[in-house]
Amino acid sequence: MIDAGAFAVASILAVPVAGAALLAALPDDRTAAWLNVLASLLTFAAALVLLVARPQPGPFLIVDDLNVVFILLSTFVGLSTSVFSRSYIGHELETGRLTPAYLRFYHAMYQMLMFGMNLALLSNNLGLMWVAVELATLTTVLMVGIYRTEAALEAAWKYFILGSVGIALALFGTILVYLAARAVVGEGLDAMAWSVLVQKAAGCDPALLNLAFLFLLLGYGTKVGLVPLHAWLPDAHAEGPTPISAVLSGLLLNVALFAILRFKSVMSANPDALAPGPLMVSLGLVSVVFASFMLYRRQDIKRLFAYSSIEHMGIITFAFGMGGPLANFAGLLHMTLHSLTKSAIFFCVGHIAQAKGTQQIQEIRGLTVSHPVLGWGLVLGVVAIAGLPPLGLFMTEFLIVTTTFARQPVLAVILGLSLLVALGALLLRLNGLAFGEPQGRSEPSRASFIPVGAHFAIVLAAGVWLPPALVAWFQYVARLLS
Amino acid sequence: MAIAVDLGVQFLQMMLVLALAPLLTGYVRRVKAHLVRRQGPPLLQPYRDLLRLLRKEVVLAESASWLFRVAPYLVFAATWVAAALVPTFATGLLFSYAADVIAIVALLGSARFMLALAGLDVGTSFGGIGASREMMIASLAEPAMLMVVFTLSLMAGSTQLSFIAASMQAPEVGLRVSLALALVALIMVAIAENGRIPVDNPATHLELTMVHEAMILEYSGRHLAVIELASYVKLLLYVSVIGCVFFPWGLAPSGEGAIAYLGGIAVYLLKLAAGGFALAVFETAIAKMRVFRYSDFLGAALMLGLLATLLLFVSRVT
Amino acid sequence: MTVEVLLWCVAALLVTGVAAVVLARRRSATVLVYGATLPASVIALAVAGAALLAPALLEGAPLILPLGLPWLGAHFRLDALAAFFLVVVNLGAAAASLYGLGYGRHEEAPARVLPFFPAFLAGMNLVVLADDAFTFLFAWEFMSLSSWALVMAHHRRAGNAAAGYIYLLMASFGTLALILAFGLLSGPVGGYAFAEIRSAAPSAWMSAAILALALLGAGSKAGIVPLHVWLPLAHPAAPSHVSALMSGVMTKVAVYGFVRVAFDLLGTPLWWWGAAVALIGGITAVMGVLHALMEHDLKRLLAYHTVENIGIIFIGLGLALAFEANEMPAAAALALTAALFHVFNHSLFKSLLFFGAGAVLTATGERDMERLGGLIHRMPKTAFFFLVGSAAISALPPFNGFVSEWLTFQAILLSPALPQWLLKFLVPAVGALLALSAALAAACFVKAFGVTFLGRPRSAVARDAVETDRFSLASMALLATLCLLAGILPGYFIDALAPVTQGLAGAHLPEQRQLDWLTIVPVAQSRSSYNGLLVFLFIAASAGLGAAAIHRWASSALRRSPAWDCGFPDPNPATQYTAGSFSQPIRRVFGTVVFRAREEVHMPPPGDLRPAVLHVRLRDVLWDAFYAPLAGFVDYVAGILNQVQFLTIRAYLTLVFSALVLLLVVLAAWQ
Amino acid sequence: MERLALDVAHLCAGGLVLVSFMLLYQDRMSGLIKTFALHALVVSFSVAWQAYIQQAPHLYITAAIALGVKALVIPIALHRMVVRLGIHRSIEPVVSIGQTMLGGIGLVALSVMVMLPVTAQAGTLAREDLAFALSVILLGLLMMISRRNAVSQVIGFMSIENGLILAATGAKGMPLVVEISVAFSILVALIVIGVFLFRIRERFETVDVHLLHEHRGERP
Repeated sequence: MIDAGAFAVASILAVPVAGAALLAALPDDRTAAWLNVLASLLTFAAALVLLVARPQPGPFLIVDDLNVVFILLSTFVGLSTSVFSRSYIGHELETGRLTPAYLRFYHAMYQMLMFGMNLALLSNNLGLMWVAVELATLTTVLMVGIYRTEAALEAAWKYFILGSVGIALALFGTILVYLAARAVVGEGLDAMAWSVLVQKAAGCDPALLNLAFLFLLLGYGTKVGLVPLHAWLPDAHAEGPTPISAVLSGLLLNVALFAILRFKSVMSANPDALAPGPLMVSLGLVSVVFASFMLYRRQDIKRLFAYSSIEHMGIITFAFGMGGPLANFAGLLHMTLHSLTKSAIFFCVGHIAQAKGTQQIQEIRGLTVSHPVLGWGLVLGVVAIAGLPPLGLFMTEFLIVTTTFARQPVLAVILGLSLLVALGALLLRLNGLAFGEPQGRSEPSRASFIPVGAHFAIVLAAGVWLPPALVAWFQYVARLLS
Repeated sequence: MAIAVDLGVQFLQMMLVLALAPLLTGYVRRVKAHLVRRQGPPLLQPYRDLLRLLRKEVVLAESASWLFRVAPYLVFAATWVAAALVPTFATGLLFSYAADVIAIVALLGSARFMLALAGLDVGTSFGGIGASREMMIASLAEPAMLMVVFTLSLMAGSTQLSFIAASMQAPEVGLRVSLALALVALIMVAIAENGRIPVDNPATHLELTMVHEAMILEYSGRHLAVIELASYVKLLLYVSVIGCVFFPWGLAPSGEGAIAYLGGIAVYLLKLAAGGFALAVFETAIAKMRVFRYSDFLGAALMLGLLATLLLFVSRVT
Repeated sequence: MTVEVLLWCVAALLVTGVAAVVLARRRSATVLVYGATLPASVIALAVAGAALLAPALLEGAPLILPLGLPWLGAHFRLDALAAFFLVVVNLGAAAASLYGLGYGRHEEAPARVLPFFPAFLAGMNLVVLADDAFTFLFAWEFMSLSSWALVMAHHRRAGNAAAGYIYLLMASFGTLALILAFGLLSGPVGGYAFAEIRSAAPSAWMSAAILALALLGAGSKAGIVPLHVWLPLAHPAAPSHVSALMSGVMTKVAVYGFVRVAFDLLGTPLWWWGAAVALIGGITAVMGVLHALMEHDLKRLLAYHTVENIGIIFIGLGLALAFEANEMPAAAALALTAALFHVFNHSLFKSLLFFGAGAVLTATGERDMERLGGLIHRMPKTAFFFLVGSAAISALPPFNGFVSEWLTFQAILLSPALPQWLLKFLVPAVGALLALSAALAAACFVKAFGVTFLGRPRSAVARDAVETDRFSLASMALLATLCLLAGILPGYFIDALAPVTQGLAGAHLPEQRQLDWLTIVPVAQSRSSYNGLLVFLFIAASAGLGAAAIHRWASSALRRSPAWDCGFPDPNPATQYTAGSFSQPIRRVFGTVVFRAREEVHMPPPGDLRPAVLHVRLRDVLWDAFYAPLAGFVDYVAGILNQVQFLTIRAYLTLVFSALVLLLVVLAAWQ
Repeated sequence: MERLALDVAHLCAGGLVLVSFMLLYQDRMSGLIKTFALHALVVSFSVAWQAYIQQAPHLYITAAIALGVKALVIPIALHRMVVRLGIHRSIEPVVSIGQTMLGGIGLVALSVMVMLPVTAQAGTLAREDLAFALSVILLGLLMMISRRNAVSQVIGFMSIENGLILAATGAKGMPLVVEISVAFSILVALIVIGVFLFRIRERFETVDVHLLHEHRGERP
């Protein structure tokens, strides 16, 4: 009788790898798509097990309250995205944008990406996490470039270079953390284990910690897409296959932010280290302001929502930077709901782009007339992402702004106004996309609406009613972080 | 029993107003004629006109609607009710509590509203001119009137004409700058509202200059009679308002017996004569102004009224 | 108990909305949906009305549902204020549903209206019922969102999409302001329940900031100048019964929001708030009616009149604040009663007028008055009801609009008792503005009714119009009757407001019900009194008697003939006065300043057969002053920042590098 | 002995910074590549030395990788490519070499300043070595942004990596060093392959990254 939790963790990591190997070998794309779904399903099921049974934290892997949320989230979104990618990829084959060979590669990479992210979330070891994030980055780089168009290659290259620099910075930060910890913890693996670090942080050398935080913030912040480290993000979203855009926005950004959170908790455990709050707040605010203005001149629909992802990452970073139980709670919830919403939006956008045969916003009109379900799905998504009720993001933005305004009125006003600016841009585009006379070519899309529906259902439910268990859990985590 | 008496007095006043209105107009016309050395129509001419019109058949435009036929009676009724509420020879009459001076202004507004609609109903250009100009005049005259009302009621602490009149009789009121301003403003409003020179010429039928006449251009027979009567009553109303507020002497308090009432009526007649004479003199002395000078004229009235209200506080503290 | 019933009604509405999504394609959907919303709103109306009349039904303790913010829950509470506004909301809702039963059949896109109509109703009910900040704002924004969807219902018509855009943007701006206001009210720990907020006592400058934010937030929804720009765009764009709801009811919900914050949550006000609010109200009233006068689109004209009436309401509220700040509860109660009564009245006649406009729209497909006319012959009933509404909104006795404005005047006349000199001088000036707007409103509705319904038809569609359906007529008849009743029996309505003012201002007007002859006496008999019933009976009697007597004893002969028109009648309907020519004198008087109105006449030379043309150009000064620069600024910044999208990788690396170096320098400096 | 060990390690670190400056100083492609080989050589030596004094044999692997891949294979490959493309002359600096060097000196000063407050308890040789490693990293970044040419950017990046390895091996007893260095080398290899890729696809005559930007999305 082996420990269920350990088994679950093992399978969360093993299933994607095995799936990747299989998919790399499997020639037939239809079964490959199904297998992809199956693998993701198994991973999700294994993740569900973690709710009831958790293994003991080891030197390399750990399951604690913080990362269980993210593991569940990423496996779930991974599942729904794989379902979406089934109906998406079929169309890509027909139009010949992808050849079967590339498709095989795509599916294998998809599972590798899942593996990388799960590993990063599960890892208890700074170095391991770093390796995992790098792995995830490399796989996404390869998938962004998969269409081999000049624009796609250019986006991939940009992503690759900037990402690598970010990784380098993160690595240096990691080394510094180790050095800081070594003095108190002693040499060896423990000095890189989160679980140990958080307890021993108080004794670490603050100067080293500060420096380390700085590098980690910039390094992983590049992955999060915080301004001014964001440059790769819009193009990577726009040029890659839409399922990857969904995973990028929905998960990879979260994973990077998760790394920063881990380290923030270490920082705040040390009294005389510099407070991580102000740095995160300023970076987050800059991102929000910048992204909300950038939304106006967008011509490519996927790039539009990529910038909105930057904006929301900024909001989340801002919230965690503000700290305090309410703001942290809001940040966690916002993170979760944003991944669900944004990936759902990308599902819709993917089908729309296929049905209209273009990603140019000007060439898409009157979707609610020509494709009612897709059109209204997009409307719902924009409404959700703009933080309007009854969808969940309203609650989080309400909490963030109100709690901030009582403490830092100026920041809250800046935040609120830039949220308004962003809303203006999104609605402006939505007017053109969803309403008015339909124009341009439009073929009926054989879309699978289950993933979109599921995501929006959750977001809607969260806006109205949150299950008490989840709330208690989030509140507990929020207290951990502050 | 007392109720019956009060009712009787009230009824008497209403009838008195109705009966005197044409006479006042006739009197003004006659005085004007005399002032320009003309014989002028006999004093009772307005009555004759009314009777003649009443006997004639109505010639109704084809495009006229039911509103066109109902309007005259409503205009007349609103004006008459307003007039009945103004203390003429006695204060504190039975129904004087039914409406204060603001309501009286508003009742005149209702009458004007209906009349303007009637002017538009047939769908002729002249009706339109009349209605549009009338409403433009009113849109300035009514606020001016209300400013005057403010002055008076702030002073008297009441918007009931009876109480205003009563408090005006009180010795401590005395002469006030704001009262003077209010009087001037009220007179200007009265001139504008009754379509007298210099704002409008009741005698003109030169199409492009007429306002009131243009609105009722399509009326004939009994409808015209009723409307004419309403305008007579309106003139009388304004004179009586000025009389009872600014020259509040000789008003019989309620419940004083017949003698007092008779005295009140006598004084009231005198006031009417004085007011009518002053109006006639003023009208002969002044020339009619261009249509688009109206706004300056009435704007001045409005400003005077506002000034009166504001000066009130100044003179209070001094 | 009562709250539960109301919430069940809301739930029923929401379910209807969801069901409508499924049903929308069916033919019978219209009847089903409006048939469901009608009883729901009638029940809610009955419950709220009962609670208002029998304060025993009001509940002190809030009802808490495990929704919304998890640790807080959704608080719902029914106090007198909420009950009153629920009456307003559900009365309008019931009327609109009744109207919709008929009007909805002509709807070209029912699938875009039916799901959102019940949701809109539910949202408005929830705003009024909410008893904590989150639920309030949630419902508030939900209301905006659902109404936005209704505005977008006819998205293909030119300009509607833009209208919806500006509307939702302004609405979200308002919500943001309110969120900030509640952020101040509830503090960093997040005491969002209204009970906690009441117990907290914010400092003077803080409460001033809160009031300003609340004025921005609620005002932008209610449409006070200069936040009104969206209103005349959005309200007409929606289907007419929705326009009626947005103009007649939703703006009142906004007023509720302001009253709730300013009078209930915020504690004792400062006197200058009253001055500010009243002045804003006065300006709003005049600007609104002037805009309306320049308008030729019937529904936009009505929308601008909403702005005017909101101004009148805010005048009353401002006075109430001023009186309350000076511990004059009785006067405050009077001003508040005036404002709230006007809220009620305006919801009645504005809905009535929009219904009329809707009937005209369905009959002719025209909103432009210049192409209407003579409809009184084709649609006599609609015309009559519209006339009643026009008279009521122009504050003419014996209708209800006059009573509330009369009460406002009475409140203004109490101003000398105020100690502050600014108020002494300001309030009468505001009174002048109020009088001006009332007079202009009369002019405006002479134009609206006269040009639309009177005269001769100016287009074929107007000539062949037919009377509208019976549901619409029934609902208009209902509202018209209420307008008259509230006008001639105001005492009962004022008494019903007593618990509200008692709760907010700590005093209420003397009991009016048992005064003889049903006179209303706000302060004292010697001060002022008005008796709508007597005035009405007088007018009816004297008009009736006069007419009867004349027909009896004088001639009753009548002959039809062509119009005389000073001897040269012209059969061409184009020779009539148009809306533009009607408002020309007023445009000459006010327009040159307010609208920078420019008129130019192109007169062809003699012998040239081309017609002479008159061009009138009006400019919305407020838009030029506030909104155009703002949009320009955003566009400019977007343009500047957009260059970052087109840098080389090396430049991006430079960004990263400089960020790193900057942070390192900061760190070095910090240590 | 202990003393000497530290001094040698310290010397290596200092030498690496020096070589980084030499990299900045190069104005010819071939020279640049040769200097980079030297850079890698120094790193591998210092890693080996660390392996020796820390008695950490696994570090020898890292040293070997550094020596094999970065000191030999990659430079040779790059050199051949450069020659074939005939760009071994151009270095295409953005700002003049002199200014770049000045900036580099500023960066070194900055990294020393940042490291000053670090207390000695963090480790015997941590402070100075970290200062040097940080300066190497910053210099590498500076190189990446001050050169237009893809090859020199790649070299800049690889010098960053060397700095990291220096730091990692300097941190005594750090686990996973080998794995990390391997992973990183893969990254570098991929970058180089990428550079090759662009050439093999013959879409660009030179491997100037600048040309890629013709295809950026949303060109106005």
